[in-house]
Amino acid sequence: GHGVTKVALVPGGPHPYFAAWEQAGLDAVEDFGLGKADYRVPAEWDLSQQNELIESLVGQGYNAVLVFPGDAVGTNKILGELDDAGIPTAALAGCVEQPTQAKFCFGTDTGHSAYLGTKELIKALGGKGKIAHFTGFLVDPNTTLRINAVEQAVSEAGGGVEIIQVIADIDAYEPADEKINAFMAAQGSEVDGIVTTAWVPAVVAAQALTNMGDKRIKMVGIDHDEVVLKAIKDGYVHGTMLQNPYGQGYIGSYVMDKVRQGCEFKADAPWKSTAQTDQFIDSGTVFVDISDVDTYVMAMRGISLEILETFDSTYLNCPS
Amino acid sequence: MSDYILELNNITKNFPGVKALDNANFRLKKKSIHALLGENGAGKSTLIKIITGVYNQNEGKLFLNNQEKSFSSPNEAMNAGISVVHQERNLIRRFSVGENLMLTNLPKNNLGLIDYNTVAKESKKWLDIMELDIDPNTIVSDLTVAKMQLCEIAKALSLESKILLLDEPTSSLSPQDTKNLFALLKRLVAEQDVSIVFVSHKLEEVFEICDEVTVLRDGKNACESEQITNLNRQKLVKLMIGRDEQIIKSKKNIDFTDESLLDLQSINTDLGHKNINLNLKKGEILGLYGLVGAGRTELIKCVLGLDKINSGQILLNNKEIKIKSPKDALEKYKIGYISEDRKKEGLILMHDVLSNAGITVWSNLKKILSFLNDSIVYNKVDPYVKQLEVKTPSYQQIVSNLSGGNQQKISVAKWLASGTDILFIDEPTVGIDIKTKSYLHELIIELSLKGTSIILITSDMPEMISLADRIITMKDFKVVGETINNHNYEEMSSSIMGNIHE
Amino acid sequence: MNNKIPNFVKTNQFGLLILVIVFICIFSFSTDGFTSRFNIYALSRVVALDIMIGLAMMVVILTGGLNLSLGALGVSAAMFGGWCMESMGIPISITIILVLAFGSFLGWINGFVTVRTGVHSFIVTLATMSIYFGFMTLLTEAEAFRKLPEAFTDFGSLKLFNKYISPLLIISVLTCFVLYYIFKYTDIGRKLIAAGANPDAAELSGISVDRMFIYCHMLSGFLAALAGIMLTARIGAAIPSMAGHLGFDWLLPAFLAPVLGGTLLSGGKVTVFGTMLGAILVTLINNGLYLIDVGEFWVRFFLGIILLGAVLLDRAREYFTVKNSIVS
Amino acid sequence: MSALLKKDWFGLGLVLIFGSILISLFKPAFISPFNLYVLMLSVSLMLVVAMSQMIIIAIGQMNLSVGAIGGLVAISFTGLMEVYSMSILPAVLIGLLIGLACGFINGYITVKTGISAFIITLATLYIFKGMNLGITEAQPFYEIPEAVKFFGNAKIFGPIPYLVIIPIIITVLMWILMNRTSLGRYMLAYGNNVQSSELIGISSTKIVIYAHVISGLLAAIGGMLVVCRLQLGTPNIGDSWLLPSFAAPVIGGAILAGGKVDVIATAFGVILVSIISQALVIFKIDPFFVQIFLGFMILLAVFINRYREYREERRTKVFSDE
Ligand SMILES: Nc1ncnc2c1ncn2[C@@H]1O[C@H](COP(=O)(O)OP(=O)(O)OP(=O)(O)O)[C@@H](O)[C@H]1O
Ligand SMILES: Nc1ncnc2c1ncn2[C@@H]1O[C@H](COP(=O)(O)OP(=O)(O)OP(=O)(O)O)[C@@H](O)[C@H]1O
Ligand SMILES: [Mg+2]
Ligand SMILES: [Mg+2]
Repeated sequence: GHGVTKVALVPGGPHPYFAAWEQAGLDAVEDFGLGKADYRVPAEWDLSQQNELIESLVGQGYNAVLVFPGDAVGTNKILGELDDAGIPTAALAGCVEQPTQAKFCFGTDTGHSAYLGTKELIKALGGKGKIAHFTGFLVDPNTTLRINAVEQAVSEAGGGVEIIQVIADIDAYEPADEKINAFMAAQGSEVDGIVTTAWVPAVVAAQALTNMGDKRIKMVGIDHDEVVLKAIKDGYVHGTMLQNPYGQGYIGSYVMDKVRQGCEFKADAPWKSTAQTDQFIDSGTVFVDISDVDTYVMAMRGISLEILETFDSTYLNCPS
Repeated sequence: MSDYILELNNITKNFPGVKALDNANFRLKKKSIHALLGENGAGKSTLIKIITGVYNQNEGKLFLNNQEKSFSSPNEAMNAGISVVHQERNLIRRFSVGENLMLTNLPKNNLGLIDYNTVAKESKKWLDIMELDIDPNTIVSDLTVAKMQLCEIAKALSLESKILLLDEPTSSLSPQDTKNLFALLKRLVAEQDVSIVFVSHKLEEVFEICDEVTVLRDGKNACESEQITNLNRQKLVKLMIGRDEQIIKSKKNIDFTDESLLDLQSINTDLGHKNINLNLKKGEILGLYGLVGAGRTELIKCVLGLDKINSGQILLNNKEIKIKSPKDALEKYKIGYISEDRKKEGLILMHDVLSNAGITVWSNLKKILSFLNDSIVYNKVDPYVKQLEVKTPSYQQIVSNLSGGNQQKISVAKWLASGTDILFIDEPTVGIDIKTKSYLHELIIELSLKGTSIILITSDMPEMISLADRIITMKDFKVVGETINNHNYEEMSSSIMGNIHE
Repeated sequence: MNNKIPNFVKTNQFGLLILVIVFICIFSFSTDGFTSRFNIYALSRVVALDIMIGLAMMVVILTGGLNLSLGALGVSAAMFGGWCMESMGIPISITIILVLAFGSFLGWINGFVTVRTGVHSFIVTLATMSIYFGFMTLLTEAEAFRKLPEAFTDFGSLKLFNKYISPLLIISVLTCFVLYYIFKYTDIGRKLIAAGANPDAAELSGISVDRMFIYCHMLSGFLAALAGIMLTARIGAAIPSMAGHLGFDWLLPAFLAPVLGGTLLSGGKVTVFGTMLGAILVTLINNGLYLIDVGEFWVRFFLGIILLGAVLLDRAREYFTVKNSIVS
Repeated sequence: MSALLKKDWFGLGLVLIFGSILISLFKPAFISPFNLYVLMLSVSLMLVVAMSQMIIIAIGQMNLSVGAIGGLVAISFTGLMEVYSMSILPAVLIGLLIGLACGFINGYITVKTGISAFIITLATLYIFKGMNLGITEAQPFYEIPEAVKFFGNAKIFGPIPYLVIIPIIITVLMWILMNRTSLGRYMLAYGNNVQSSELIGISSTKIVIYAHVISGLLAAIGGMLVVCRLQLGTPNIGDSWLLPSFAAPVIGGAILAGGKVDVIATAFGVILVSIISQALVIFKIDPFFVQIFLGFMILLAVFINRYREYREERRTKVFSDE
């Protein structure tokens, strides 16, 4: 008795990472019989723009919203208002901080992913060396989480590894190009490894290593930009921490429909906890390197199907 | 066929709220110097701008050499052989004098690039003809106002046109410069068949060089192509203002033994003034004469705190004062300054008449919580605006749409309203028509009779001699002489010029 | 004089008002959600903020300058407020006063440096934008303040007038009236305008131009801080990224509102209600475009087209009113 | 000598030389060939962008849409090559044509309506950027021909990249334009005083349109050079251009109200900005301090260059009255 579910999938702004959500939404409509599952992108990366878009989506009759939080704290307010208006929401790809009225967070634990990536890098370096960390906007709380996670991984390496430089605020290609190349020029001979924890720095650093023809420096990137994947195949980049945007969109839409049909989350659901929330479901993050870079799509799909198969029984109590 | 080189028939030009020209006619004979006269706002500049393609007339026709023409841009007029010196200065301040002179036709080398050596050489030629001793590479903004004006004229000459339109070319020239210019104009007419239109508010000049006169009043012809020989000063004035000129009332006598009100003692300034001593007595009009560039304006600005005084003292009623800013001067010491540069410093051109006229009195008029509204300001300034007969459609008219003279009246009116004890008046009648000029003169005298003490800076000798009680002469940033005025033109002028050329 | 057309009709505000009404009509008829209570309430909140940001820029444009540090300043003030309430436990009312004073102080720095060094405010505020934002990130380590008093955050989600209007809009509209009063009916307001229009003439007429310019920058800081508080109340937390990197997200609305409102970029003219209407128009169009469903990736494109159309229309209106006032 | 002292670029030149010596004393890596190569690359890209803004500053206006034009051209350029498999030359030509058209639109609307260019380009900024996003849906183009990649990376000899060729040619041409051609001089005259130059007979229409067209072309070239450099066409190209595009000319002594720009000083301004941001990396400034440093450096740089013309600048406005 809740009518058809119309899900809106709202990213933080125009960005290639989220592109897979569009197909994921369409597939979910097909496979699960939703009314709609549309990918709706704010015109700019801007919390207010995102809020405005979400507010207007309610006007257009969407009754469930999956959102990549424009801000881990700031997005809570609007999610609360949607919830009060009877529209269930969930955080997708990134989490909002608790307390929140979002039903759950389905995505990558950003801190953990940075931690794992650094671990992989340290492993590749054989447990010692000097590393640099390139990351995104400082004012994004995730950036602080990532910086801390990288530090944590390094501190666990037992003194053999040292972070010689952190470069932040490079979420645009041109400043990133300038700063990363300046870094290579100044410290290129000293540094042994690079970990990047944001999309743009990963692309630019991969490109820089490729251009320099440098296979000595080990790099662990993030996400699945073609440049990064190609650099892995060519041996310039050690590997990347993949996330699962398709799975997020596909399963997320499915769950929203379930929630709207009256399903409740089990009291003893096996939530994971992150620095931000303790109602977290991992959409899967895997490290790929040259050995499995060609088959990563299959791997991700496997993870998604696995989550989906057991989702109802693990997490939900549905009215019969 | 007529022998008019330029003919304008029944020209009408409308501006928002103003009919600037109303069926006006104008005919320029070959090889003549034709005076175009009228009060401020009569439409003289507008007529010139129609001839040169800056404005298009709403009605009427223009004939050049008996052929109907209509210029849609200044370029077309220029190519048709008309050159002009506009009333406003039109030099590019950051360019050199030479480049300004050649700007419409910059000489190129064989690569098509500007050849600055030729620019300097060519422009030097025209500067020489004007007997101007200026290096063509000088940047315009480093020139004095007078030199700029002369450069504008040189620029117009450099086009070697047959028609030369001069809109108040002498307003900031010294008598000597004016004399040189007239000699040159006469030579151009005699030797090169040039025809000249000459706009001026100085009737002596008109009688000196013009052959024919056209007078505009409120955009209509008050007379058309009258021979100058048929006119005298009285008749001309009557044509312009519609009634007879008024004679200035004679002036009271000042007791020069009185204590002085404002005293400048051995002032040396950053700008180069050396050991300036001046004193101004109560109710006195102290004239400050000097050729353009003598440093008079600068002295006043230093006194107002706009530039640094290095040593010396300023005494007001025998007490030393420090004036930090014009605000200080106005509010603490009741001293005001009427600027010579009304567009840049005197008025806020984009604002309306009311806020310009009221700007100096806002502080005094404000009520509790700084409250102030239009009608409070209006009540205060209206008498002064009325008194000066400012010609404006309303108090809401934007000042930049008023004619030059009316703008000047506003910049005077605001200081009248402020009721200061001491007023520095800098070149108050540049570009002002004779009717207004005599009003202003009367006003200055009246002010001083009412007890305002005035320092009057003017480069207009007759004006100085008719108004001042005492005349101080400045030259090269120094005081070079002081004379008690006996209002006898011959005596005074020779004594003053004597001081200067000593 | 031709007085057939009332003065108000000749103004830019009138043109804007018409456009606002036209767009309201278009969107009400062509979309379902536009007039819904939720949407109108949401709009009222967005508009409230855009008005405040626009006013903060307007008062500096008045001097012929720009304030690029607006967003950085607003966020810094908001973070300061968050710190006061969360870490120091200072009561809300005192916090608000402190924040406004702090904003004015940052504005004073902008003004003071501009006036004293003679470097253009464009460059000065470009630099202070970096500096304010840098210090803010450094001091807060990008941590948000989110345990704010409930009374404060509840205010941000309060719904008035049958749940249609946010109280934030009331604050903004009141601010408009106060500013209008200042510029129109006070000595100081007139002096600010005069100083902006022609500094030399104003100085020689006994106005202390430097002081007026500093006042304008302080007022800008004050209004930006107020916008910062309002945004904090609206999102329920003080967040370093709430105006984007370096506060950039505020710059476009900051320019759009006064510019559409008819504020002269060369200084010396303010249109408080024009700025208000400009902010309303932009928000309306943005909202309407999302509702009409032009495809989000094209929203900016159409927004640009409509903006261009709006300024061109305004120019046409001006042209015809001028033409109509010509005496014949 | 005194003539040299008067030049806008003289003070900046000194700052650059002493600054570089100082930095390389502390960090010899600063003058390593690779660092010089990196420096030249970043200077090259910004130089074109700065020139694109400078010519608009010259006529006393602003072009907020430089980045949007650059971005639109960048993605058109790569899109044509990837989606329509066009070869490089026609793609470059179409790119230039788009830049030209964008500039023409800016100039034409500005001059025909008399509305401030600031407002017009604010609107076209949305339009051009909107088209960019609408076309790409935020997805980058990756298929860049090898020749383009080569051009963006290879060195002619020593540390000198191929990429500097075009910016150097542009700088020389711009110098000639602004100093030795009537068009350039008229632009400056127009920037100095619109009314006067109209009375002199300079056609506003021509000047404004030419300036915007040149600006559009330069922005287009900038966009394509960035593509060569990054080796991909992302929709974000140009997003970060606005502030540096103003900073360099202004540090180089340009007056925003118009009529005064200096090509060499602008180039020096670009170099200064690049060196500053590089120095921040080289000296490993804590990321939390970078912004603060940058702010103070900008202020310092402008202040050093401005001190001597303190009086003139004092109250000039960004936008001239009209
Ligand atoms: N651009 C304009 N817009 C509106 N009104 C104007 C404009 N130019 C001139 N006027 C009006 O047209 C009338 C004639 O002005 P004009 O400048 O021709 O006078 P003028 O005879 O040259 O006076 P002056 O001796 O003071 O220079 C005046 O009333 C003036 O206010
Ligand atoms: N911007 C400037 N740059 C260089 N010198 C200047 C500048 N302005 C004025 N001067 C110099 O200051 C001197 C005085 O200027 P000004 O012509 O105003 O004198 P004045 O005695 O006030 O004359 P008047 O009042 O008749 O114009 C001139 O010699 C002029 O060269
Ligand atoms: Mg005139
Ligand atoms: Mg003077």
